[in-house]
Amino acid sequence: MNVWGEQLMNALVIGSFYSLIALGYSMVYGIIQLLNFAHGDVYMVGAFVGYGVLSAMSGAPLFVGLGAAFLFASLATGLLGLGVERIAYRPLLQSSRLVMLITAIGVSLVLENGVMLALGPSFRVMPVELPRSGLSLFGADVTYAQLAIIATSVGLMLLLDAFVRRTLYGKAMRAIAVNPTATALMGIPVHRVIALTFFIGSFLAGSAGVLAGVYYGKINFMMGFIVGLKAFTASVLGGIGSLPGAMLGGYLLGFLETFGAAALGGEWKDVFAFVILILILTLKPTGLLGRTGTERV
Amino acid sequence: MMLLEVERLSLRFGGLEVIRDLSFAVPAGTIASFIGPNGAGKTSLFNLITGFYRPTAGEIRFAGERITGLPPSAVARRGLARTFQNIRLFKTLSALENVLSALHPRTRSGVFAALFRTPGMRREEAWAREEARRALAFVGLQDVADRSAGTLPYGHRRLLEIARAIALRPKLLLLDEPAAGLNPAEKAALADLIRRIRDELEIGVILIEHDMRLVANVSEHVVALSYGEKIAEGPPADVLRHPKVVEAYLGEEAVG
Amino acid sequence: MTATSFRARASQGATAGLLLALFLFPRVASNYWLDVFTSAFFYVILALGLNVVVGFAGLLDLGYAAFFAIGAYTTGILTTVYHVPFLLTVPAAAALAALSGVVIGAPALRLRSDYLAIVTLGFGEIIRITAKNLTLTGSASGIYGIPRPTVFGHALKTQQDFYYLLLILAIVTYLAMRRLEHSRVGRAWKYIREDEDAAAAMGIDPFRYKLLAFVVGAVVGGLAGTVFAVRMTAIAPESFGFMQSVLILLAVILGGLGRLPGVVLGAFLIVLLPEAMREFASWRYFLFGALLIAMMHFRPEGLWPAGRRKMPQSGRAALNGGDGR
Amino acid sequence: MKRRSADFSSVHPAPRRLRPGRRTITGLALLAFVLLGSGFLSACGGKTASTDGPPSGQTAGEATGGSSGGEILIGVQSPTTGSEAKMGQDINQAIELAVEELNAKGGVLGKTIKLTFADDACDPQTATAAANKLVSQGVVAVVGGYCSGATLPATGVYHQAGIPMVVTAANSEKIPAQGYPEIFLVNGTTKHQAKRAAEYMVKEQGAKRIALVHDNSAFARDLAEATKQEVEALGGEVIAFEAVNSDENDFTPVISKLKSLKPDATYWTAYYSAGGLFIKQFKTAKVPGIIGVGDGANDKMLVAIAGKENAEGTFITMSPSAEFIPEAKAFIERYYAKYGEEPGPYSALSYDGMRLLADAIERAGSTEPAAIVRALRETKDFPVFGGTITFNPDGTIQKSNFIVVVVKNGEFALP
Repeated sequence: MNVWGEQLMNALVIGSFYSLIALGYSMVYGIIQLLNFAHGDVYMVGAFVGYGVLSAMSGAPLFVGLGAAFLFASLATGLLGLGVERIAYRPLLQSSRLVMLITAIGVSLVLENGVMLALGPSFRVMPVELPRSGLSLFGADVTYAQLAIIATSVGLMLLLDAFVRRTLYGKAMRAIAVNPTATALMGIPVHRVIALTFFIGSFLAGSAGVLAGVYYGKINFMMGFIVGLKAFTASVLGGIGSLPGAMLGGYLLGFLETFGAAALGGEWKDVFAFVILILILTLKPTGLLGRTGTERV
Repeated sequence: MMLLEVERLSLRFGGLEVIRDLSFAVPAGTIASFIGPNGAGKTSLFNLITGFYRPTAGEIRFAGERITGLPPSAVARRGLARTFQNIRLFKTLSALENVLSALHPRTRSGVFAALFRTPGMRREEAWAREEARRALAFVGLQDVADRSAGTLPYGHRRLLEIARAIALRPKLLLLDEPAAGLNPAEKAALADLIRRIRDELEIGVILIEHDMRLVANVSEHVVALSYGEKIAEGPPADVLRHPKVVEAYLGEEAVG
Repeated sequence: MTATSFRARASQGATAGLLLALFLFPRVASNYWLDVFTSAFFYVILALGLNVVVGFAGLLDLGYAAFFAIGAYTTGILTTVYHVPFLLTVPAAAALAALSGVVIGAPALRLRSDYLAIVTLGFGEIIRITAKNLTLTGSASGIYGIPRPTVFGHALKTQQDFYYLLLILAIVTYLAMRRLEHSRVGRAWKYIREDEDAAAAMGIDPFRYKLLAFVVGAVVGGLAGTVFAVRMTAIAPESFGFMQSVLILLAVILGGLGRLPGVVLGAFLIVLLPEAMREFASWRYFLFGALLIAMMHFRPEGLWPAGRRKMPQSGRAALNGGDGR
Repeated sequence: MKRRSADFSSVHPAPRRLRPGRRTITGLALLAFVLLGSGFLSACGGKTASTDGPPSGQTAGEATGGSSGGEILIGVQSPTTGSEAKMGQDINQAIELAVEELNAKGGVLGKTIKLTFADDACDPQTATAAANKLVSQGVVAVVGGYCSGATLPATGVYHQAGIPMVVTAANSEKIPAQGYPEIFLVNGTTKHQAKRAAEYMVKEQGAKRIALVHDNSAFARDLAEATKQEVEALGGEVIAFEAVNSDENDFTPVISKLKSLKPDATYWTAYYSAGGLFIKQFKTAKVPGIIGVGDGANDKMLVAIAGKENAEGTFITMSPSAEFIPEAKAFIERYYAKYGEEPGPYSALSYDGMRLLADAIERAGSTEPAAIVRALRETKDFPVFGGTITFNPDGTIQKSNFIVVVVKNGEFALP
């Protein structure tokens, strides 16, 4: 038996969730400097949509159901992201950061409590159970489910990376991040690119929501709050605005938290994460992979 | 005595060299001008002198004291006031309140004085208002003291910014394109005002200006910059005719 | 002008009438309504405290409940474990709140405004979770059996006692805030909020005044916490969570950032609305969220009608000017 | 130039003064909307409340003995909003059923019992307000109380008003420890439960190495600490005393640790939602030994969350729930007939608590709170489901009422 190996796997799984959500934070921040406080709740909505799909397809084979839930929930949350951007954020694009941030807090409250009002405050149990089977890697028990989650997450991140590097949209995204006005003057449809960014970010958070919902089996309307804050921590850790930074930050936070909790006791796990957040922000606000830009007048 | 001395100053943003190995000195009680085409680094130089930018290398001395690396508020407290190219007033506050901001370093009442309205605090407050009104009157804005700054006409806003800066009672005042957007009559009044600031208040002035007539008219010393380097320095008549200056300005309307 | 003086006199009359009504209220009100109004006064104090940070200085603090918690726990622990009389715990709580304001503010205030918001949120959570985990703070069950205080020989016991205590404290806080607003310090905050660079160019050290705003806000929050502890006689970490911070922030934003009567109105709204909607209690936070979004879109300067001449944009400015880097 | 504020002011340029009216009007309209809205809602609220009690803000009589005419007003405090809302509903329905039956038999002292409900939201602050509301309505006694954290400060309010409270579910040791003579607990306390859990693990299952896991909530931590004492008193060894954060879904750090310690039995003292996940991850990680949970996790959802396969064999220590008490069968049927659902875990206790209170008023021969307190104190062998009640001087019950059930085929069953 290999406890360290198992802790490592746990860290990788939880790090995958953090990374997927952190990407959305980072992309949105990179492009419009908004801390999308409601992003964690998009993850929660993803889990609930997945729950709905799985419930509706309860007769289907496990993998068909899971595949459908994954696709459907990711798309649905992507669309949710589009809607939120259109209704709540776009009219405020010219406002200050704080106006946007307070709006995002409002959106977060609306999403959480909207789900609560529609579906009730109690926990829902995912109608599928993942097989417990797995294999032994260097003496550590690893389930196939864990491996599948890590593989799916890494796959999504590679796809995103290719998209941002190779396509025109990706280039436009980076251009807007550098100078929105100039980009608009070049004839690039800034609003459409921003909307696409929200779509992709929300898509990733929604997919994380389904994966986490199925993996843990239990979902409720508040599940996105703490995870959202952690993912934000992860994106800051890696350097907000940087996509490789968000991925790195997610996994790094997963490790720090898992091993920190094992050493200090589970009750201090969140404190540990927030202390990391504060330390990074005050000591090296640009994070590990963030750009150091001069932001003076 | 030299009031402002700049020695081998450099500023780099990433790969971009904004100011390169710049040295010059301005004596006390002088009206000086920085000229140069757009992007020559004039405003960056202001930002370096007033502490908004930190130089990559070099040193700035003010009244004999090294001020390199001090934060803007500390530089201001040592007697260096400035205005901004794009007018930075406190828009929602009244003209008087705008000027009061400059009296901050010369007053001291804190939280406790405010909570208990100590007699000292009340005296200080009355004095500060009086002083602020004097500064407004100096630039001719005494009648708009209670109007909010954002609602003033453009020319008044320029003047208000100057009133605010002189209320600081600095030794040196840096004006960033004070004549931009003014009509000929207003420009003439501005030239007068600048001279009065020096003569009556004994404040040295450095201006960044594109209007060469104004530069020639008021300044006694001119520093010409191009691509972050000093290309000429001296009395206006010499500098404005300097071949490098003419070359730098070729194509720019300002020469004529 | 006659119109002006009439207006001023009318508003003075209204204020006096309102205060008289509030002082006479216990004669007619049931304990229940006394309790509701006492809570409202309490939120008035908290909102006025947070307003120094958010409204005056333009800094977004998402962890204000932490200072409130520090005050409450200081009084709770000192009175129950060390049997210190209530009044002696007050300066201790204020000092501790001020100290924690410096400790969290000094590094965080150099950050950009939105980062500051998140750091304060993290700080708030750290305080709550720490209170939940430590034995000293009674872990999750918190501290209970906090003795009722004796203030200048008068033992505060009944609902009425606390009603008057909080009413008076709320009025005192309000007057103090008004004096602060129109002082040299209050102006410095306004300058920084409107344009940090211009303020710095006038010799005002933005960092120093931001820190001062943070500390003043922390002290008010801490003092409110001490009163909270003796009023409730029991405190638990869940009273100091993120939603509490959001609630206080909502009060500040609803009424009008930086405008004192508006902040008071906001505090009353956040207490009275849920009481009025008890049957719809589960809608509470949903509506609060929707209200936040609507406010930011249509009226970021708050509900309180803009004054005749006084800074038509102050609310907006408070939000925008806080955009330091 | 990354100053957004600069952009902003260019969108809203200075000459706003030209149209000062519009903003003011929008503001007034919004304000009016909010105020009207609250007025409208409070009107609704008042009406709804008046069906089961006097409208708030209006006392039903004098502050004490406020049961004029042919009615006795009794307050019910429970959480009907927030995460524990279902528990509050179970409690309220059981009490309502008891009152309906009592009134059908002619009421108490010839008067009918009338209930007024107050929501404590399982939150200390709301609970204090709720208690004050009940006191101001003039209730002669209070039943209910689910969350210990919320019940604690509320008992202080009742104590000051001299009004008795029969606490039907909350069972933190801290409630009797306050020494308020007006407060009586019909549920066994933490100590009773800890003793039963330790007996089951150490004596009945022969476990020697015990792991205890709580979530730092008042209740769970107290239970874990009490269990540690009882286990050690019985000669067992507590090899792990761990806390988790129940807002989270991932307990693997703690579980991996347990796996390396190899406990004979693991006892989860916190609530069901996190408990179900804990069991799931515990079994998935193949930690050896039996696992059990305290009564905070006494909910069918435990099995659903853990998964049927994982939950199999889990033991649960609980207060006597109606379904495991043979003589409660009729109660379950009546409850089902009235509400169309099974009683909740604390329904039977609440039903009994209300009956006990009615009995005490009858014995007191008065609705004077002080007389009711005396009568409650003198309660002797009052028959309840699964036993009888006699109070200790501190207001706790003398005989433990805790039972152990085990998950069999996904259902709770007596072992």
